[in-house]
Amino acid sequence: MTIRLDDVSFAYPDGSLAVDRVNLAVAAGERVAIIGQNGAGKTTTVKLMNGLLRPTTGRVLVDDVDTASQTTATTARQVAYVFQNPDDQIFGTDVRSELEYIPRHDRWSAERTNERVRRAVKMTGIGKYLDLNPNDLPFAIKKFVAIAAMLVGEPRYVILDEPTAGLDGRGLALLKRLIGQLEDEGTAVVTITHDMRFVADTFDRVVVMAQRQVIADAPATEIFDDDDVLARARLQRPVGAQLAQDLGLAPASLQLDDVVALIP
Amino acid sequence: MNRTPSPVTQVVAIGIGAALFFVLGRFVAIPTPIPNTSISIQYAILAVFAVLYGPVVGALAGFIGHLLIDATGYGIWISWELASGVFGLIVGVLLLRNAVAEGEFGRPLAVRFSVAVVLANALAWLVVAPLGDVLFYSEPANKVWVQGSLAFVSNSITAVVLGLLVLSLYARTRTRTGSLSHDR
Amino acid sequence: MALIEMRDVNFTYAYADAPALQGVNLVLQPGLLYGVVGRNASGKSTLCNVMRGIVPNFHDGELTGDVDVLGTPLRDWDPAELSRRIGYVFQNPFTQISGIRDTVFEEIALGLEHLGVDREQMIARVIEVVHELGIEALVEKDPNGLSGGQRQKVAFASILAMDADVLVIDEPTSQLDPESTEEVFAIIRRLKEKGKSIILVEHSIDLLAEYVDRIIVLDGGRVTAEGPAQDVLTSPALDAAGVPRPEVTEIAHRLEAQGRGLDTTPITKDAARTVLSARLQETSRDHSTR
Amino acid sequence: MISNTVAPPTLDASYLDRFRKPASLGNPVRDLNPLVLLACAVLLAVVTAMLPELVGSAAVCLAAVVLAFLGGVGRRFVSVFARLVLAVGGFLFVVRVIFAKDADTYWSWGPFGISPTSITEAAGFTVFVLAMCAILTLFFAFVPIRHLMLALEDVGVHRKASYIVLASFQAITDLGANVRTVLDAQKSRGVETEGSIVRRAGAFLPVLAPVFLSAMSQTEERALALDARAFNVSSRHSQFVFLRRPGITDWAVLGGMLVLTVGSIIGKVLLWH
Ligand SMILES: Nc1ncnc2c1ncn2[C@@H]1O[C@H](COP(=O)(O)OP(=O)(O)OP(=O)(O)O)[C@@H](O)[C@H]1O
Ligand SMILES: Nc1ncnc2c1ncn2[C@@H]1O[C@H](COP(=O)(O)OP(=O)(O)OP(=O)(O)O)[C@@H](O)[C@H]1O
Ligand SMILES: [Mg+2]
Ligand SMILES: [Mg+2]
Repeated sequence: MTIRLDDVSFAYPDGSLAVDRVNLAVAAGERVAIIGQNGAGKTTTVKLMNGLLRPTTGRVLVDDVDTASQTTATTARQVAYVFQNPDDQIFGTDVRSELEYIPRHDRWSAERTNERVRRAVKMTGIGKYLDLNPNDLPFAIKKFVAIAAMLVGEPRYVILDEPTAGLDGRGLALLKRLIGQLEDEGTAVVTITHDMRFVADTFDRVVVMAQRQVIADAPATEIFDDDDVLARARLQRPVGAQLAQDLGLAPASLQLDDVVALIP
Repeated sequence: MNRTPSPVTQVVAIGIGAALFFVLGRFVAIPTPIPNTSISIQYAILAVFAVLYGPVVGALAGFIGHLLIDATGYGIWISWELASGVFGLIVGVLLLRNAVAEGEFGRPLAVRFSVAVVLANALAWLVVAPLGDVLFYSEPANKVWVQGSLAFVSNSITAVVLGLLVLSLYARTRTRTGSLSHDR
Repeated sequence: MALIEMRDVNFTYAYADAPALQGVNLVLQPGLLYGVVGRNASGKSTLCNVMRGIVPNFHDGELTGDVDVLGTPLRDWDPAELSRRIGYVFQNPFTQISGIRDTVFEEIALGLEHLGVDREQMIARVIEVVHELGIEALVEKDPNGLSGGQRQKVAFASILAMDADVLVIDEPTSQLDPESTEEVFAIIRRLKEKGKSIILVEHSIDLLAEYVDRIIVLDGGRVTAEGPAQDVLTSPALDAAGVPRPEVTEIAHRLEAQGRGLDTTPITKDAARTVLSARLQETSRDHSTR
Repeated sequence: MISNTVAPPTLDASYLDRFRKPASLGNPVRDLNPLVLLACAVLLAVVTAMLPELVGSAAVCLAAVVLAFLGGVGRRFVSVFARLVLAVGGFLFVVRVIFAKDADTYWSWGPFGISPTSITEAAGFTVFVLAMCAILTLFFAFVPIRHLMLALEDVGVHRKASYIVLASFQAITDLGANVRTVLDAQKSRGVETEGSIVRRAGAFLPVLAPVFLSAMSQTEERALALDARAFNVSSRHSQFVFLRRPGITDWAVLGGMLVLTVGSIIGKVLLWH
């Protein structure tokens, strides 16, 4: 039960190569962060995973089925992708109808619909906004609506593209809880983010992309210890960890409490 | 519109409105048995733009959009382009000061919209278009009247029905923003 | 003359039940860099919209109270003149492309065309901001074929090129990688050094702490604190508004909670380094003397 | 293997020099002033109307093909024009030919009939319409809308007016992009939109409403984006990309075209009336 990218390359129609010979596998129930510079190819990579894009060369296998051999819709039922730009995903005129889109399309029973929608709403904390228009919601909340809409379908893999952008502290905590919950249920979660503190606190496995390629794939502590990888992907440690390192408090720890404990 | 849209918004709306009018008119024309006449659904969108952005936008979007349709088709026929402009203008004028953009779309407004669309259609297709045909192109009067009346009937029906549909959909996208409570 | 003065300002979006801004009183001085913080939906973008006249010119709603921008009441401003005097980078990075230019290079030049800048100067300005943001590789691309972060950089570059004296910047780094984020902040600092007045909304509190002069805290549409960064970031108003502290300040707070408080509460990395290394030396000295 | 990676340009002096020179499409015919080309297109339409039916129109079609190759857009033009000939031409011819009103029909049924005269008439009309289509297609193949607008601005057309036209054309492209966005959103929710014609047609309707609604909400976003770029400032504005001033060649071409037009009118009155 994995998503596997075998030597995958992808070029956009204008000729720009966005992903270059990437090999990557995400197993069921895993929790993975993808980090890297702007334009490194993160969004392109995950769009390849759910079939929205098909590789120019190489293969993408979802549970051993080549995404090129089936429709995007079929792949997408397994692999839910939450768009970087929520406006690209949300078209309902109110939040509730957005959430009930898949149930209505698949003619689910009312109970099943209610149960799944309620669960998705609870996980994302958007209960207050059900009757509102997604267009009027602040960016961050719109993003949660987009996540909830995908959770309703109970996919086996969930991909979140920059869910931390513009999120406040409370939103971050909520997101962290949500990811944990999905992991407990055996759903794999792949998250693209630029928030290094969030990565350090939430993910064990971190995939680093730079210049269209995967340059590292390791536990967070290892990645943030690897000066070479950090330099090549132009990444930085979370501020607290930077401080610990500057002060020579080895090992440069990532969690704030560890840093605090190291200070006499 | 309680407040006239800013000049920038109007300019943008003319461009986008004309494009929508063009696409619908050029590629979604439903043919009828009567030669040279098809059911045009673009007037519904035009009416909606006139309601949302005012008479100037309605007039210019209609005129330019129609010009684009004809310029990429069988040639420009200025009296009908003017008629489309007049249609947008009149709908806009008759619906000045509405609050659709804020999500208000009840029965009174629906009635007002329908009346405005029918009136505007009458002026456009029973007066401007035939008169223009006779003046600019010296077309036989009875032929242009038949064409005009047909256009009047079919455009009135489609514009009212589809226009109401689009407006209510649009108003739904602008529903009352409830009190967004600050805790999640 | 104050840059912006707001007295008892309330704003409610058309047909919203609750006001987005309530009883806002603020006096902003020119030449400073203001950071605006607050939870999602606390009214930060709305505050920017009012300062730049987007409210009431573009968004319907009820605005009460007095707003003076550069000494002139908001209602007396010609909207076009406001757009020339105050640069505004919007929050949403995906909706700021003009749609009428085919390459990033021309997209960035668009604002300069509208201002009537002559060609040589246009080229110079565009090149300058392209270098500043490090987007040389993108200049030939169609603005619609960019990644999220690239779009945000191009949007920022387009406004930067116009070189207005006052800038309102709403979350310019939400989609940016750490390095680009630092670069954007460095640019903002240079702008300030050139004498520009800047209002910056940002969730990344660590960076705000490093760069801004003063901080405005919003909570549920109300301004709950305004003052020098050092004071505001160490005050309880920040917690009350649900805004996290900078990591270094958080470390200091946790130390204090354990009865090992520092002499001063740092908000920047440098300050933290100084006070912590002092502590480290102290303890090692204690150690050796014992 | 992927080889066509676009190399980023180096922003050196030679690159920047492009912006100091007038915009060029790299072909002398296409680099004629867009307004001159527009005038030529109109005059050519007049000429077509003056020339004897069928032969004249056919000659204009042929001329258009030759011009297209001269302008370096031959392939594109021929592929579009061929489709027009098949679709528009075929349709018009059939519709026109089956309404013979005279007696010596080859075949008749109810109101329909085909006769030698109806065939000639239909052919004449069809080729005439095709010639008009050829002129129009050629014009748009030669002149990017952006250049037409620049030329209009050069002769004093207001920037807002030229923006409206440019934006209209752009919005048509944007609508296509909107359709793709909505389709992508549908697909990612597991709604089948690929496959048979029936399935695609079924997917079409639910896409329409969101596409138009998002086009409408784009109006506001676009307006704000333009306002941020000081679109509404009324001072003199400048052009980044600019056109060459019309020169002697432009006037010569226009003159030649005028002579041709006058000639065709005289011809129509005196020779082949
Ligand atoms: N639609 C497109 N057409 C052409 N090129 C594109 C398109 N979308 C992205 N690209 C290019 O492909 C490269 C990779 O883009 P991608 O969106 O995958 O980056 P990313 O890692 O997600 O970056 P970000 O963090 O900024 O979102 C970029 O250089 C970008 O310019
Ligand atoms: N166009 C609009 N119409 C109606 N209500 C709106 C509109 N824009 C914002 N609001 C509401 O006004 C309130 C303040 O929103 P605002 O966008 O100013 O928050 P913010 O502090 O910028 O949030 P974020 O951190 O998510 O950007 C919210 O309750 C929001 O839902
Ligand atoms: Mg991305
Ligand atoms: Mg905001």
